[in-house]
Amino acid sequence: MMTVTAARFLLDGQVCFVGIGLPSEAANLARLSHAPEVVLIYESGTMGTTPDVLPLSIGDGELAERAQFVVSVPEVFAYWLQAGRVDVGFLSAAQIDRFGNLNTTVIGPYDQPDVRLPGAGGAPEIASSAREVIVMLRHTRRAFVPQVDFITSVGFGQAGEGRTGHLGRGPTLVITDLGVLAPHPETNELRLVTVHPGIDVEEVREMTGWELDVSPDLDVGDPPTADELDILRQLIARTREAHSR
Amino acid sequence: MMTVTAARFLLDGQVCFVGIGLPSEAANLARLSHAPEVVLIYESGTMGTTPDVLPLSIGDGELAERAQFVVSVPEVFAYWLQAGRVDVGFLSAAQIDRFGNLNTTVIGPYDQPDVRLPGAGGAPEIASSAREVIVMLRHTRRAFVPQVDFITSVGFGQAGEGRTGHLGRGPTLVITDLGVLAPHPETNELRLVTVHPGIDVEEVREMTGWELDVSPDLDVGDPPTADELDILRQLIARTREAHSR
Amino acid sequence: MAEFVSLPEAIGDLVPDGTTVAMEGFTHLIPFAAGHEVVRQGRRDLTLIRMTPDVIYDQLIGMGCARRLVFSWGGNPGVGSLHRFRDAVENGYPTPLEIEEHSHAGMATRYTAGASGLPFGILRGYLGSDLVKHTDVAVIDCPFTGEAVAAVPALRPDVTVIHAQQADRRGNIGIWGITGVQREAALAAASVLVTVEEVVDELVREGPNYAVLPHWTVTAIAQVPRGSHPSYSMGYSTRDNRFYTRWDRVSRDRELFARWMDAFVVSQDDFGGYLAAVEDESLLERVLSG
Amino acid sequence: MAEFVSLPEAIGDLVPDGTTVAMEGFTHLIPFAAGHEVVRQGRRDLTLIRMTPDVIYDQLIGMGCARRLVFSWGGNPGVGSLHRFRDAVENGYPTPLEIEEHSHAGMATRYTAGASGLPFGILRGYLGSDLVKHTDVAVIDCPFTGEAVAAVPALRPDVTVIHAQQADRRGNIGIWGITGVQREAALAAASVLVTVEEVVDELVREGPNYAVLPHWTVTAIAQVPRGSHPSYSMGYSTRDNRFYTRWDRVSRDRELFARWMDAFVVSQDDFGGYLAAVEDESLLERVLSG
Repeated sequence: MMTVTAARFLLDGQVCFVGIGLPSEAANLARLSHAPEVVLIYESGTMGTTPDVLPLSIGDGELAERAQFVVSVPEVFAYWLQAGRVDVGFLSAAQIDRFGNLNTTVIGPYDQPDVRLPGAGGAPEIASSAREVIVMLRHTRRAFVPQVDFITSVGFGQAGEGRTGHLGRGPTLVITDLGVLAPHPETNELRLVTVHPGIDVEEVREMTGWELDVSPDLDVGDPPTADELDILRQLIARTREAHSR
Repeated sequence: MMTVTAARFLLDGQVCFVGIGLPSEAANLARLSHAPEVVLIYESGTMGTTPDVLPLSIGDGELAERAQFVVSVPEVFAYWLQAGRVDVGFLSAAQIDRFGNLNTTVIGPYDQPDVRLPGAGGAPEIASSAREVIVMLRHTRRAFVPQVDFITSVGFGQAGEGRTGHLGRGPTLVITDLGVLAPHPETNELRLVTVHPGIDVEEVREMTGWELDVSPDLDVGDPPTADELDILRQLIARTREAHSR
Repeated sequence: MAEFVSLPEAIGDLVPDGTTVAMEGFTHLIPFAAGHEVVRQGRRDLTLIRMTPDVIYDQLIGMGCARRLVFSWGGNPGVGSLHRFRDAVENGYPTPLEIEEHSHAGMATRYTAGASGLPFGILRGYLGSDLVKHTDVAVIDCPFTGEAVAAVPALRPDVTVIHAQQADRRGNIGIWGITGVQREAALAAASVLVTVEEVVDELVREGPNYAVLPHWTVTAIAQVPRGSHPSYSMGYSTRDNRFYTRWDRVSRDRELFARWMDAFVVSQDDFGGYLAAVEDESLLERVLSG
Repeated sequence: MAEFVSLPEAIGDLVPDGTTVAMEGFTHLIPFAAGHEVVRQGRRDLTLIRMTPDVIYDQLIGMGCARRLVFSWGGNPGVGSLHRFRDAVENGYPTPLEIEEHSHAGMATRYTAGASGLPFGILRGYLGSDLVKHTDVAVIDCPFTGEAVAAVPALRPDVTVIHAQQADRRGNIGIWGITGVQREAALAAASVLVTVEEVVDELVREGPNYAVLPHWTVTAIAQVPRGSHPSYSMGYSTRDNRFYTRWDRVSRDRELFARWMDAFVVSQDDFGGYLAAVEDESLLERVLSG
């Protein structure tokens, strides 16, 4: 449902900066369904790539062979992301707070971490320079915290102060397995705008580490269509088959 | 004789940043005679090129087709010249002064020039970053002036103060149609170190716009060998034939 | 998204009077056809940007299209001076020409900064050169080592015009050989016009230094075979060296230049007419003999 | 000038204890063979640089070869954590590991500055991120517009190690596909070691993103077929995805990791031995079951 929901938000022709996992799944679902002209950029430098199976790593051969062109990593970040040519950047995180700040660095204090996470990667500049950011992560109390332990990639700032100096509008959507959150137009605080079918608002509140605000015009997402499920299943089947080789 | 003299100074395997005209002629003569492994870089981005005929322009197709690889112009200057990978840079000029400063910008005042010259091109950074610079120009009083009207590319500075902050050693040789000049080890002033066969020192003094100092161990250059002349004549013949098409 | 249009349309839409335009090309792939169309449409007050202004800029300047030139080397490659450029700078003929000049390294850094969305770029350059007294260069210190480096402002043309070998039907551009600073110039500009030798189903994707400009970075595409003449398009045409040599004589003389431009450019309907005209030696004879 | 040597020789000469070494590769062309040789030679106190430290750095860290890690993303691509890396950072096992971390954009800018002979590089980055409190980033103002941008210090490894597809007999390197930051890392380093799949008479000169490193920028070349396993070499091998998935279990457990490294790397004479060993499922079974 997360994948399908995210895919639906992508418009045909948009340029998407994609990471591995759910974002890659969603962007390719969009490409194979309603948005055939969506342009996929992976930070490995594969530009306009059309993978037949989902990559396990950001640098799979599949991505290079099926790319329109391939550039160096310095060029991806300088000429393409930093220059403002990316419409939608996908991010995930171990923690997200009420103002959409993301943590992929450490749980606990930086110098004595309880859990050392992989780190920043391309995220801080995607969060800053992509026109908008779609965050995808599972909805748990451990992930949705009042304040992240470490701001790896900024959303609307520690106090929701906003985005002065950034090229992009920041996290406009947070898509979880329970629903969709979006920043409040004035306060920048994330609030629930959509629940997935069969999900109860109380459940979402429970899974959120802060007093979750709910939009007055909350709606319920449409279940995946047969087409969407079909394309997705085939994509995942092809992928599993290819990677088990 | 200028060409042959310049060619002789190039060592096998050296990386040369080459411009059109005499430098290109000299570097290719060296490559076709004693220095087959000399690496020629033209500022158009053609790296390790081995033209069969001399290019009329810095961007002739011949240079790209016979290059080991071709890069963008920003890369030539940043990754290759600026990073200090060029052993010898060739320069010419409309004016040179006693301290090896070069003018390719204007004759007369900058805002009301008597003659507007082409300008800097790659010269200022070649003069600064190439390990050493070989200057080639015809020996006339109009060219060899006490002070250039405009320092486009610095040699040892307006007062011969030296080269603080530069990666390279500056103009170590000035090769003319009369002989060879080199900077005095203490004063940095250009003095005559070699005369071409049949050239009289007085003649050189006359053609120089300042009181020309002559090295105590002045020597007389060897005349071109039959081989050198032969290779050069063939190269020029091939070139004329190709460009008249 | 790239639109396929005619060259006159493209120039009409993208290069109005007063535009800041970069027609880039490093002796290879110089967009002559586009330059001629600018002349035919009688543009005025253009700011022309180019590392190596050559014959096409000599023609634009000589026809009075330009108010300002931003450049690093202005000559007729391998031949000598650009006499119309010199006449404009030395004598203000036909109109005065403001100049802003840099080194090649500086211009390349400025385009790269523009393409990267940075307000400026840094390089080791200009040190000891009088250029610093006459152009826009700053010195900044490395915040870590204290070393001084040069800083130059980003270039952001209103429109960049380049000539390339191929476009596919969706408007992706394939370009190879000596590409100079064209990718950076295109990515630094607000809009991009590309003239191409050929429109193909599939880009060839080979050749030295092969690069792609995706359709979503290109504004307009016009097909103009041999549109780089007397420059060349690797894989399609060779450089007309004789033309460059002969240009020296034409551009030396104000009247001869005017007659030449009228006969070969202004009075021609399009670039095809020009290409036919340059094949016709007798026309050149008539023009030379006045 | 590039010398053809054996891998043990090359590592012996170019990677002594305490070296600052960048073994770069962006999931493609990762120099595993070179990393294993470093382990076999028992190096200590290395400073390891890498944008995306993955399994090979997990192995080096787990074997106690490293004192410090400079990086931007440390994980097992598509699988999860690098457990040896985590154990070193979280518990100082087997030895404490200092870390200096950046964003990808920052690391790419640092390598590019190193390759360009600049003391620092600039980017729009780090804004609003807590990284600035823990790493080497400065903010400088544009001397023309006053805009603030981030500055990061150049990276200059003592030695950069990369794996490429081909070398010709004179030592020119041909590399294509996803090349990440390898060219910049090589051009930024004091010396460069390249392991290659094949030595050929003529480089193929085609393939996406094809690039050449000329012989005069390379210090040493060692031929190691499949030297990137479990990563891949486009045109020569495919990625061993199953290996990466299985690595998660091996690296979770200190003793299992030690047994695995001993069986597959330390007790093998060379990378050929390792390649044979990974083909042998029964060996893995024995190692897993202790």
